[in-house]
Amino acid sequence: MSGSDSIRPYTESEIIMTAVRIVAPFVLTYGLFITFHGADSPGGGFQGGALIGVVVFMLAFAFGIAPTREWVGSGLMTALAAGGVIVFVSVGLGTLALGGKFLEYGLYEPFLGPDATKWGMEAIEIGGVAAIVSGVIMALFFLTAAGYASQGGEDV
Amino acid sequence: MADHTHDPPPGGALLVPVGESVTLRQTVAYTMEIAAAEEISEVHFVSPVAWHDVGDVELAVRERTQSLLDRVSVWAEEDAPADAPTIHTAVIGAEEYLFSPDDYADILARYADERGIKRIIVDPEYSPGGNVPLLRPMEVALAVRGFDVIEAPASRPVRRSRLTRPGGIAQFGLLFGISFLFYQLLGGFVIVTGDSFDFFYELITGTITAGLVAGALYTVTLSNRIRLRTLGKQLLRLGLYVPYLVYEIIKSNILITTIILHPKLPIEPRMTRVRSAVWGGPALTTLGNSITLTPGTLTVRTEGQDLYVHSLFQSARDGVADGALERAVRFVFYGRRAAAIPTPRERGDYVELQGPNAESEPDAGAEADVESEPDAETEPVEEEPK
Amino acid sequence: MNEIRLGAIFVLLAGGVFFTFVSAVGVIRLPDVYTRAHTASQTDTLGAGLVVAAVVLAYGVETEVIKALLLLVFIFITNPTAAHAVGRAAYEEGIEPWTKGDERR
Amino acid sequence: MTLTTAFLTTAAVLVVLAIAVLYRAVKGPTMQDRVIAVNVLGTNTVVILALLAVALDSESFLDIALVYALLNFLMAVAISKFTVKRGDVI
Repeated sequence: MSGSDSIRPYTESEIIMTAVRIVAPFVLTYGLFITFHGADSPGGGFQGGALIGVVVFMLAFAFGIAPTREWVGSGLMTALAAGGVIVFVSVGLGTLALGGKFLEYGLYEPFLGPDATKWGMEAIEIGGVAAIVSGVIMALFFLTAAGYASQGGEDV
Repeated sequence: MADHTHDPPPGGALLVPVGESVTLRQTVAYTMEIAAAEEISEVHFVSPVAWHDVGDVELAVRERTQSLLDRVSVWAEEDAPADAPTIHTAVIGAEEYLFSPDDYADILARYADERGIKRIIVDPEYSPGGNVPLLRPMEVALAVRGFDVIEAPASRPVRRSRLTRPGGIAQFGLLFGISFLFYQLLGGFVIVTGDSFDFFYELITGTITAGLVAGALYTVTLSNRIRLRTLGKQLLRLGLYVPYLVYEIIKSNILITTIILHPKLPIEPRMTRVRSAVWGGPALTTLGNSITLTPGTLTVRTEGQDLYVHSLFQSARDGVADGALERAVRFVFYGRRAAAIPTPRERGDYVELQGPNAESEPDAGAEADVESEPDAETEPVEEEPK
Repeated sequence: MNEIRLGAIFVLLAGGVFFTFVSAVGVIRLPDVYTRAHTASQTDTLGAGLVVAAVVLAYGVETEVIKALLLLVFIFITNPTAAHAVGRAAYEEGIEPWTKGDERR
Repeated sequence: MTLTTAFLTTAAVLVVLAIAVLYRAVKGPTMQDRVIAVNVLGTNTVVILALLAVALDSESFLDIALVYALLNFLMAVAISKFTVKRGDVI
C-alpha cells in the first residue's frame, strides 16, 4: 500500500450516477416523442436522434466511457446508422421503382392512401434520419473519447 | 478459534477479507499464487458481517456469507499448490455495530492480531457496508494499523459501480408505465381527447417508445435491489419529506440572502467531512442533494459514505453536524425505527478539514486515521495513471 | 378565489425574481468557486422554483400543469446535481477552498 | 391581461440578471467558475421559457423548457468529468 496513498482511485460520483439513472428514461422518451412527432410539430428526426444519442452521453459521463461503450456495443451503433441509411435509400428508391423521382412520396398513394406524403416523411424521419443521427453521434463520441485515451498512452 | 496461538505461524500467514465482489475469484487465485511462491502455511479467508438492525434492510446475511466462504475455500483448494497451506474461513463481527470502513478494519485487525498475521491481501473491488466503493479507506485504515496491505492485481485505477444491475419483469413494467405516461403527457393526452387516428397513432408510437425505453434502461434505472413494495413506501415517506425540505430551503435561503447582500459579506467558508449513516445510491443522492439545496452547504465529493461538504458559515456547519437532514433521509429510506440514531457529531463522524478546529476535534474516536493524511485530501493530485 | 390566486402568483413571481437576483449577486460577488456554487445551486434553485410555481398556478387545471410540475421536479433534481458536479470538478482539480483572509479570486 | 404583463416583465428582469451573470462567465477565472455562471444562465433560460409558455400561450415552449432543464445539467456533469486530469477518467 505504501506509495499508492497519493494515487487515489478515481471513483465516479454516486450522486451524479443516481441523478442520471433517474433522468435518462425521460430524455429517451422525449427523444423518441420528438422523432415520432417530427412531421407536424417542432423537432423531427434530427433533433430526436440527437436526444437519443445524448442519453448515451449522459450514461458515459456518469458511469465512465468504457463501460458505456461495452453496454451500447458497437453493433448497435453500426446497426442504427446502417439501418437508417437502408430505410432512407429504400424509401427513396421505391419511388424510382414506381417510375418517379427520388423521394417523390406522392407515388405511394395507391398503397398508403391520400396521406402518403406524410407517411413517407414519417418513415424517413423515424427510420432514416433519427436512426442515422443517433448512431453516428454515438459513434463519433466514442471515437473522440478513444482518441483522448490513446494520446495518454491508454489501451483502447 | 480458541485453538490458535498468539505466535505467528511458522511459514507466515495471509489474511484475506472476503465479500461479494466481481474480482473475488481473481483475488483468491492471486492469494494462492503468493501462498505457493512464498510457502505460506496458513491462509485465512475472513468475512466481516454487520449484524445491526436497520429498518427495512435485509438481515438474513449469515447464510449467504457462509455459502460465499464455502465457495471461496473450494476455489482456494482448486488453486492450492502441492504442499497446500491450511485454509481457514471465518465470519467475524456478527455481534457488532459496523458502519464505516474503519469499523471493518478494526475487527479485521483484531482477528489478525489474535493470530499473529501481518500481511493482508485485499480485493480491490470489495466494498464492505453496501454497494458503494468504500475500499480505499479500509485499506488505509489497515495500513495505518501497521499491517502489510497488498492489493490483489485484479485492481483497476478506476473504481466503478456497475452500469447495469439485474432486473426483472416488474422493473421493466414499472419503467414501461412511467415512459408511456410521460409520452402521453408530452403529447398533451390527445390519446384521450383526439380522434380515432390520434388514438391509434399515440397508442402505437407510445407503446413502441415505452418498450424501447424500458427495454434499454430497465436494468440501468431500476434493479432487483430496489424492491417495488419498499419503493412504494419510500415514495410515500418522500412525500412527507419534501414539505420539510422546502421549509428548510426557504428558511435558510432567507439567512443566506442577508449574508450575500450584507456589505461586509460575513462568510467563513470551510470544508468539512461527514461520514453519513446512509448507503446506496438513492439515499446518498437524496442526502447529498438535500445538503446542497439547503443553503450554506454544498456536497463537493462523495467517497463511499463520506460526504465532503463545503459550508459557508457556522450555523450551516452545525446543521450538518447535528444531522437533521440525515435523520430525515434515514426515515425516508429505512423507516421510522432507523431514524433515531446519534448525530454525526456524537458519532465522531464529523470532521472539519479547514479552519481553527481542523486539527483538534477532541472527541472523535476514529479520527487518528483521518488526521494522519489531511493533505491527501486537499493536495492537488496530478499523477498520471500507470 | 381568483384574486387570491392572482395575488399568490404575483407574490411567487416577486419572490422568484428576488432570489434569482440574490443568486446573480452571489455569483458575481462571492470570492471563490465553491462559494459561488452555493448560490448557483441554492438561491437560484429557489428562485427558479418559485417562478415555475407561479407558472403552475397560472395554468390552473390544464394538462400543462403536469408538465410545469414535472419541470419543477427536474429543476430540483438536476440543479443541485450540477452544482455538485462543478464543486467536485474543482475539488478533483485541487482548487483550495477560500478561507477568511485569503485574497478574492 | 395584467397576468401576461407580469409574466413578461418577470422574463425581462430575468434576462437582465442573466446578462449580469455573464460577467462571471467572461471573467472566470477558472473553468469551473464559468461553468457555474453558464449553469445559472441555463436555469434562467428554463424559467424564461416557462414564463413565455404562459405569457404567449404556446405550449411548445414548455416542452423546450422541459428538455432544456434535463440537458442543462449535462454540461456541468461533462465538465466534472473532463476537467479531471488524473486517472483512467475515460
